[in-house]
Amino acid sequence: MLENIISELEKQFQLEAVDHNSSDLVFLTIDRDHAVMAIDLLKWKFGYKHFVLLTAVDFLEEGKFQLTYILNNPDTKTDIGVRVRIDREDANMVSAHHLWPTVATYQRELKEMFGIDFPGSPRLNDPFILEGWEGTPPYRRDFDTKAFAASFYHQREGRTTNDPATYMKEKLYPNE
Amino acid sequence: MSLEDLNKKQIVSPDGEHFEVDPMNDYFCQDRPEEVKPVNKIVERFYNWARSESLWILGFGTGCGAIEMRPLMTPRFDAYRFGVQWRPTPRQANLLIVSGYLSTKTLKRVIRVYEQMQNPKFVMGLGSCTINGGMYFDSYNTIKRLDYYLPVDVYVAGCMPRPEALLAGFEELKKLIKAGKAEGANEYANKFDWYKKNQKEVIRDWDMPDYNW
Amino acid sequence: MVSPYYILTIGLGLAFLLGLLGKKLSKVNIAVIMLAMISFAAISASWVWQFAFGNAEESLFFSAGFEPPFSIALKLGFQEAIIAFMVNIMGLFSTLFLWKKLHKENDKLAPVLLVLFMGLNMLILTRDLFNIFVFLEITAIALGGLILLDERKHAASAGFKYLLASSLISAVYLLGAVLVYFSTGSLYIDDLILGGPVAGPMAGIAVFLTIIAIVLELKPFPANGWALDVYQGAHPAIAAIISAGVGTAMLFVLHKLMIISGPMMAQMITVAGLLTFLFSNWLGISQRDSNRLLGYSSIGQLGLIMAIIGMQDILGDQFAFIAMGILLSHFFAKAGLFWISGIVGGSKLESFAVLRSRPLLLLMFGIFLFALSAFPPFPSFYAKWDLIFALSDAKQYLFITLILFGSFFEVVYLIRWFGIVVKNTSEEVKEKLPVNITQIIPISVFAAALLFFGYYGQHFMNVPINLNYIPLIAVAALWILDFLPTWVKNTLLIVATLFYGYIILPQLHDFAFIFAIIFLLGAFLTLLFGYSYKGKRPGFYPLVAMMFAGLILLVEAKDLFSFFFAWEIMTAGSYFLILRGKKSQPHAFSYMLFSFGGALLILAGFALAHSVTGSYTFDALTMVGALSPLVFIMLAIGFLTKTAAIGLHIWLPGAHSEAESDVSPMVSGILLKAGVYGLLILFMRMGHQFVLGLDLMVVLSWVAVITSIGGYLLASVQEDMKRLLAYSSVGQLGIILFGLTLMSNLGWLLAIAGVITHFLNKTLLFQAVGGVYSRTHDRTMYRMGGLIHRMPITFIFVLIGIISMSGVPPLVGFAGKWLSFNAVLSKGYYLQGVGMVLAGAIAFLYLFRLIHVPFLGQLKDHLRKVKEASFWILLPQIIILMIIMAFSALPGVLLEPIGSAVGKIFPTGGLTWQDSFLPFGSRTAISEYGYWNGTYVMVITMIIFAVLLGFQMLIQRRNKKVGQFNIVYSAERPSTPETTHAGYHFYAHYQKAVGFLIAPLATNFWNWVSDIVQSIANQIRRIYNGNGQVYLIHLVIYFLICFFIFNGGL
Amino acid sequence: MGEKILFALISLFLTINYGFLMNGVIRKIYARVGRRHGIPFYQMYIDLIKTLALRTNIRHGTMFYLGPVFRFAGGVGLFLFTPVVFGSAMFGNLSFSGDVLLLLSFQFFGTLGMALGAGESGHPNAAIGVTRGLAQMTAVEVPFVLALMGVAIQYDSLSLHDIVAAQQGGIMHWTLFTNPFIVAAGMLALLGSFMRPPFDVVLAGQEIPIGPPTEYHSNYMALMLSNRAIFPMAKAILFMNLFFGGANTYWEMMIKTFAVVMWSVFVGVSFPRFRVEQSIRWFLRVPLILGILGIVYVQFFMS
Repeated sequence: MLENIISELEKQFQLEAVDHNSSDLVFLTIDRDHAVMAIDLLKWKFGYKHFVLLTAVDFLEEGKFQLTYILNNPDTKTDIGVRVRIDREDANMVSAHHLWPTVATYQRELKEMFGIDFPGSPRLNDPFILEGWEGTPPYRRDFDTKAFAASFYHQREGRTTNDPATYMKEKLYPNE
Repeated sequence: MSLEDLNKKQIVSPDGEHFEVDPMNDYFCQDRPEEVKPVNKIVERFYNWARSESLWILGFGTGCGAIEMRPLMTPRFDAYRFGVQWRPTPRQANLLIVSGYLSTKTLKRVIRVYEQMQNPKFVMGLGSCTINGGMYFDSYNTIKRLDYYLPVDVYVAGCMPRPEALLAGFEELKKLIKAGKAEGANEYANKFDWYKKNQKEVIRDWDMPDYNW
Repeated sequence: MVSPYYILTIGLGLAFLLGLLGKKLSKVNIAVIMLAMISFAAISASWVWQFAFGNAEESLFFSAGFEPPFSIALKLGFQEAIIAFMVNIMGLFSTLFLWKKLHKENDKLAPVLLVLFMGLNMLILTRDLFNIFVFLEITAIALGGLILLDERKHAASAGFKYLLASSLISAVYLLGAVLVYFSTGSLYIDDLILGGPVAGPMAGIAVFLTIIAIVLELKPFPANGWALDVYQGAHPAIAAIISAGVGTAMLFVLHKLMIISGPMMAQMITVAGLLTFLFSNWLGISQRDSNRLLGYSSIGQLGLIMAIIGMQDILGDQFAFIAMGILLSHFFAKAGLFWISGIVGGSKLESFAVLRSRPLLLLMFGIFLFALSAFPPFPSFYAKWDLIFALSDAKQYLFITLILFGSFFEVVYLIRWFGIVVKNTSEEVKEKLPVNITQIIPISVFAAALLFFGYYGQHFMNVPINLNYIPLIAVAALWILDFLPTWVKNTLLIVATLFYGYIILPQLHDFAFIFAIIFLLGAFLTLLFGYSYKGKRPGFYPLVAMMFAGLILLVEAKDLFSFFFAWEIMTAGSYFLILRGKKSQPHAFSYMLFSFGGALLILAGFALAHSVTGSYTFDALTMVGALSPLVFIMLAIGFLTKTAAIGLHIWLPGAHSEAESDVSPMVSGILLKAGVYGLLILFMRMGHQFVLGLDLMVVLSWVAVITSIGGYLLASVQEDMKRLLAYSSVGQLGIILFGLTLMSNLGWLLAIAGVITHFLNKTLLFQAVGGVYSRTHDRTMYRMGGLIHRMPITFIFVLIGIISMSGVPPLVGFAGKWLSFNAVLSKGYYLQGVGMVLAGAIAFLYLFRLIHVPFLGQLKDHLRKVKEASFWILLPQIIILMIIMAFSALPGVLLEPIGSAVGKIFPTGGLTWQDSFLPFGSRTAISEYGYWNGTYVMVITMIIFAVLLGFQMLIQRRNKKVGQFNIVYSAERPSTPETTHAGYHFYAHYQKAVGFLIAPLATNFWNWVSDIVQSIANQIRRIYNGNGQVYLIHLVIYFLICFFIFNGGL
Repeated sequence: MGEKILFALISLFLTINYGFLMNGVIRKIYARVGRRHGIPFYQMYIDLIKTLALRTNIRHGTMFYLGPVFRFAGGVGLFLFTPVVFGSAMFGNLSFSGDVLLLLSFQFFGTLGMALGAGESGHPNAAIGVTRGLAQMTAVEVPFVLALMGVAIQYDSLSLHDIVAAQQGGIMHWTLFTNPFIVAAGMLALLGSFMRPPFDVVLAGQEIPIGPPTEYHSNYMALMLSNRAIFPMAKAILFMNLFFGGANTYWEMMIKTFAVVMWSVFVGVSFPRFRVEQSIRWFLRVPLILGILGIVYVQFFMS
C-alpha cells in the first residue's frame, strides 16, 4: 500500500531517500521546495489528513536542519514522515499552515527554539514559551546553555556537583 | 497580552475630541510600595500569633513541587489542623509557596501575584530548585535562587521535599512570624529597587508596572 | 337672491367666449376664467350668507317659465347653497392652483374647467332627473377632457377609462330615468316625492337604475378599478377636483335621489358604502404610490359618506352633522393632499420627504392626514364619535365593526405615510422644494378651514360639551411662539404648567388629583431636563404641550366625550413626540397603530355603554346586562394597549427607547399612567364582570402577572439601556395592573402607590440614562463601563433608582412589595402572588445589569474624558431623589392620602396607622396580616451602616486607591478594558435555563396578523389589472349583482 | 426604647459568637466527612483577627469600599429585624420595625451592595459570580415565597411573633407537621440560599476564583467573615420561626438553628455542584411543585 503511494509520489517528486521503518511507517526525504506540495498531495489525495507533528533536528556538523512532518492516515492506519533538510545558515522553510491551522503553532515553536523562519505563517514572531528571548535560539546545538545560565542568572555560591556513582558509594559504603 | 498593549493609544471621545491614553499610567497605579511598621509591640505580638495560626496559602503551583501540596489537604497530612488553608485569590492569601523550579516566564506571574498580596505576606521556597537551581542549574530558562527576586522567609530543601517537610516548614514559618521576624513585605518595600533590578535583569520583556498593586 | 341661472349663463357664455378668444390673449383668458370662478364662488357665498343669516327661503327656479318637466328646474335651499359653495370654492382654488398650467395651455384647459364647474353647480341644484343626466354627461365629458389634456404618462389611458366607465354609467342612468318617466309620467323629483314612493310598473327597477348609476359614479368597491387608475393617472390638481369637487356633487345628487328610494335601496347603499370604505382602506395599506393611495382614501371616504347617506333614517337628527363633518374633512384634506402631491411632483410615498424643507407645508400635510384619520380637533373626529354613538343606539353593531376596521386600516397607511415623510432616513433632503404663492394659498386656506370647522364642529354634537380650552390654547400659543429659543419656550411651558396646576389642582379630588399631580409634576420635572438642549428645537414644545394637555384634560374629564377627546389629543401628541427620535419611525408607527386600535375599541365600548344606559358621563359604565362583559373587554383591551400589557406591548420598547432623552421619561414615566387612569375608571364603574362564569378580573390578574414576568425577563436580556428600561416599564405596569385587578383596598393602594413610585423611579432612571447618553452618545451598555469614575452623581441617582425600584428596604419601593404581598394574601390570589414575587426577583437581574454594565467594571478608553451630565439634567433628578428619600423615610406621607382616596371605594380592608416612638409623623402601617414601619427601618439601617463604616475606617491602616487594571487576573495582566469588562450577554446561563419563555411570541403573532392583512389586500388588489375592459366588466357585474340582490329583496 | 436597643445589641453579640463557632463546627464536619481532622473549631476567630491585622488594603473606588459595609449592615439589619426568642423582651430584637416581608426583602440589601462593590472592582469574575448569584436567587425565591405564603395563610399573619405563637403547644403544632409540603419547599429553598453544594456555583472557588469577593481582603474580608457568622444565623432563625415552632429560650434557638443549618451542611457535603441553569431548572421543578401542593393543602384541607 505504502509502496503504491511512494511510486505515485516518485512520478511527481524527486524523493531523495525512502526509509522503511516498518510496514506502516515510512520516511521520505524531499527537497525544500517540493516538500509542502508533497504533503498537500498526501493530505488530499492519499488521505493523510491527520497532522501528527512537525519537529526539527539540528545537524550542526552537516550545517543542516532536518524538519520532519509526520502525517497519519486514520483509514489505513499508516504514517508517513516527510523529511526536509534545509540549510542551517539561512534557515527557512515553506509554511504549511494553510493545510492544518495547527501547523502554525509548531512553526512558531521552531521559530523560537531553532530560529527557523516560515515566511507567511501567522503569529510567527509572537513569544511561544520564552518571553522576550534575545540571541541564539536555545535549541540550536551551538547554544551553550550552561554558560548562558551561569552568566545570566544570579547564582548561589557554594554549589558543588558530584559524580553520582562515586558520591553514593562514598555516602553509603564509606569504608570500602 | 503583549507588549503592544502598553503602547500609547490615540482615542476619540464620543464628542469627537482626540486624546491620548497611556495604558501604563492610566490603567495602573504607579506608586511604590511602602513599609508599614507594626503599631504597638503587645498588639503586634497578638496579631503575629493570629497571623501564624491562620496561614492562607495561595493556590498557585509554579513547578513540579505543586504536586506535593495536594497531599497536605488530604486526611493523611491534613495541614488544616495547623490553621493552614488555601485561598484562590492572592488578595486574600498571605503565604506564597513557590513550589519548585521557576522559569522566568512564571517568575513574572509570581512577582505579580506576590505584589498583589497584602502586607504582611510570607514566601516559602519549596525544593532545591528555588535554593540554587537544583537539577536545573544549567537551564537557560529557570532562575537559580529565589531570594534575589522575592524576600523568602523559609526554604524547604529537597528534590522533592515530602509533605512532612512542608509541615515542618510551616512550623518554622510560624515560629518566625511569632518572633516578628517574618517581615518580608516590609523588606521588599525597603529594598524595592534592588529586587526590581534583579527581576528586570532576568525578565527581559517587562510588560507591567514596577509594582502590581 | 341671485338666480342660479347666472351660473349657467356665465359658465356657458364664458366658455364659448374663451373658445373664440383662442390662444392669443392668454392673460385675458386667465382673467376671464378667474373672474368666472370668483363669480361662481361669490354667487354661492351670497346664497349661503342669506340662508344662514338672512332668513332666505328655499326657492324653486324654472327656466323660461315652463313648469317641470319641460324646464331646467332648479331648487335652491340651504343644503344646495352649502354644497354649491363648497364645489365653487374648490373650483376657485383649483383654478388658482392650476394658474401656471393654465398659463401654458389655457386655450384647451380653461373652457373645460369652466364647463365642468358649471355642470357640477347645475347637478347640485337641479331637481329634474333628466337634467341630472344632461349634467352628468357634461361633467363626464369635461372631466374626461381635463384628464386627457394632461401630458402625464398614464393620463391618456386614465381619461379613456374614465370616459368608458362614465358613459356606461350614464347609459344606466338614462335607462333608469326613462323607466321612471314611463312609470310615473314625471321626471321632476318633487313630483315623485309628492306622489309618495315611486309606484307603477317597473317603478322599482327604475329607481334602482337611477340610484345605482349614481352609486357607480361614486366608485363602490370592487367596481372602482377605473377610478383608481384615474386618480393615479390624472394630474393631482385634477384628481383633487375629482375627489373633492365631483365627489361632493355626486354625493349630493345621491342624497337628493334618496328621497325617492325605499328602505331596501337605502340599506343597499349603506352596505355598498361600508364595504367600499372597509376594502378600499384595506387595499390602501399595501399601496406605495401616493396618488393611488390618495385615490384609495378618497374612494373609502366617499364610501363612508355614501353609507351615511344610506343610513340617514337611522341617524335621524344627527345625519346632517355627521355627513357634513366627514364630508368637510374629506373635502378639505383630500384636496389639500392632492395639491401637496402636485407640488412634490413625485409619486412615491418616500418622495414626500422633500416636504421637510418646508416646515409650514409639512405642518399642513400633517393637519390633512390627521383630519382624515379622525383625530381631534378636526370635524371628522366629532362626526365619527356621533356616528358610532348613533349606530350603537340603533344597535347596528355590524356597521360599527365595519367602520372601525375601515378607520383602522385608513390610519395604518396614512400614519405610515406621515412617518415616512417626517422621518424616513433613506431619503436625503438636499434642496428646498420650489413652491409658488398660487399653490400655497389654496393649501393654507384649506388647512385653516379644517381647523376652523374643527373648532365649530363640536357645537353641533349630540353630547354636552364641557371641554377646557386653556391647555389647547397653550398648545396653539406655543406653535405661534415656536421661533423663540429653547429656554424661553421651556420657561414659558414650565410656568404655564405650574400656574395651571395651581388653578386646577384644588378642583380635583381623589384619583384625579393624584394623577393630575403625577402629570403636572412629571411635566415640570421632564421639562427641566429640556434646558440642557441648545438651539430652538422647532416643533418640540407645542407637541409636549399637546401631550400634557391631553393628559391633564384626561383627569379633568367627567364625561365620555371629554375623556375620549383628551385621550386622542394625548395619543397624537405623544406620537409626534416619539416620532422626533432619530430612528423612531417604525416604532412611532407601531405605537400609533396600537394606540389607535385601542382608541377605537374605547370609542366602541363607550358607544355600547351609552346605548344601554343613555348616559354620557362615566355613569354609563355602570351598565348591566348581557353587553357589559363585552364593553368591559373592549375598554380593558383599549386601555391595556396603552399600559402595554403582554401581547399588546410590542410597540413600547422601540417607542420608548428610540425617543429623545427627555421624551423617554415623559412617555414611559408619565404617559403610561393615562392607561392606568382609564383602567381605574373602568374598574371603578364596572367592577367584576363574568364570561361563562369566569371572573374577568382573575383573567386580567393573570395577564398582569405574565406581563410583569415577561416584561422583566425581556428587560434582563436587553443590551440597550433605554430598551431595558422600556421593558421594565412593561413589567411595572403589569404590577400596577395586578394591583388594580385585586379590586380591594390594599390592591388599589398598591396600584396607586405603584403608579407614583414607578413615575418617580422611571423618570429618575430615564433621565439618568439620558444624561449618560448626552455624554457618551451611546445606549449600548456593554460598550460603556466604569462610568462611576466619570459620572459619580449620575451613578448615585441610578443606584437610588434601582434600589427603590427593586423593592429593597429601606427605600420606598419596598412599600410596593409589602403591599402586594398583603393584598395577595387578603384577596387569596396566591399563585398570582408567587408570580409577582418571581417577577420581583427577576427585576434584580436587569436592574443590576443596568447599574453594573455601564457604571461599574472597566472604564473604556473612549470614555476616559467623559464629563458628568450637565446641571439641568441633574436638577430634576435631585428633586426626584429627594422625593424618593422623603417617601422612604416617611411612607405614610405617600400611603395615607392614597389610602383615604381608596377607602372611599373600598371602605374595608385598608391599612391602619399607629403612632410610633419616632417624631416627624412616623407611623407604623398595620394590615390584616402584618405591620411595617418605614421610618424605623430607615433609621436602623442608617445607624448600622454608619457604625460599620466608621468601624471599617477606624480599623484600616493604609488604604490605597489603585488603577482599573490592578486586579487579580489569574496572575496575568489585562490587555484592554474591552476584553476585561464582563457586560455582553450578561445572563447567558439564565437564558439557557428559561430562555424559552422569552421567545418573541407576541411579535410573531402581530407580524402574522399584519402579513395576513397585507396578503389578503394584495390578493384582492389583483382584480385591478389596469385593463379598461375588465373594469367595465366589473361595473356590469357589480350592477348585475346589485340588481339581483335588489330584486331578490323585492 | 433604649432598653430594647441594649437588648438587641446583647442578642447580636451572643448570636454572632454563636455563628462564628457554628461556622467552625461546620468546617469541622466537612473535614470529618473527608476523614480529616480539620481546623480547630475556634479557627474562625483567628482568621477574623488575622484579616483585621493585615496592614494594607487597596480600594478600587468608593462603591468597592462600601460593598462589605453594605453586606455586613445587611446581615446585622436582618438579624436585628428578626425576633430570636418567642416572647422574650431580650431577644425580641427590633422586630417591631416590620414583619416577615421586611426580612424577605431586606436580605437583598447586603447582597445588592456587595454586588455593586464587587462590580466596581472591575474584575470580570466578580460580575460573573454576581450574575450567577442573581440568576439562581430568582429561582430560589419562588419555592421560598410559596412556603412563606403557605405559612401566612395557615396562621393568618405575617408577623413572626404571631406565627410562632400559633405553633406553640407541642411539637405536633409545628408547621413541619401541620403542613409538611410547604416545609419541604421551604427547606429546599434554604439549600439554595445557603450557598452550599450543590448550589455554590456562585463562589465556585476553582472556576471563577471566587466570584464576587475575588478582590476583597483585609478588613473588607473581616466584615465579610463576620457577616458570614450572622447572616445565615438570621436566616436560620427565620426558618426556625416559620417551620419549627420558634424558640422559647435561647438554648432552644441554638439547638433548632443548628439543626436547620446542619440540614444544608449534610446536603452540602454529599453532593457535587450544579451549574446555574441546572439549579434554576431544579428549583422550578420539585420545590415549586411542593410549594404549590403546600398552598393547595393549606387552602383546601386546613380551613
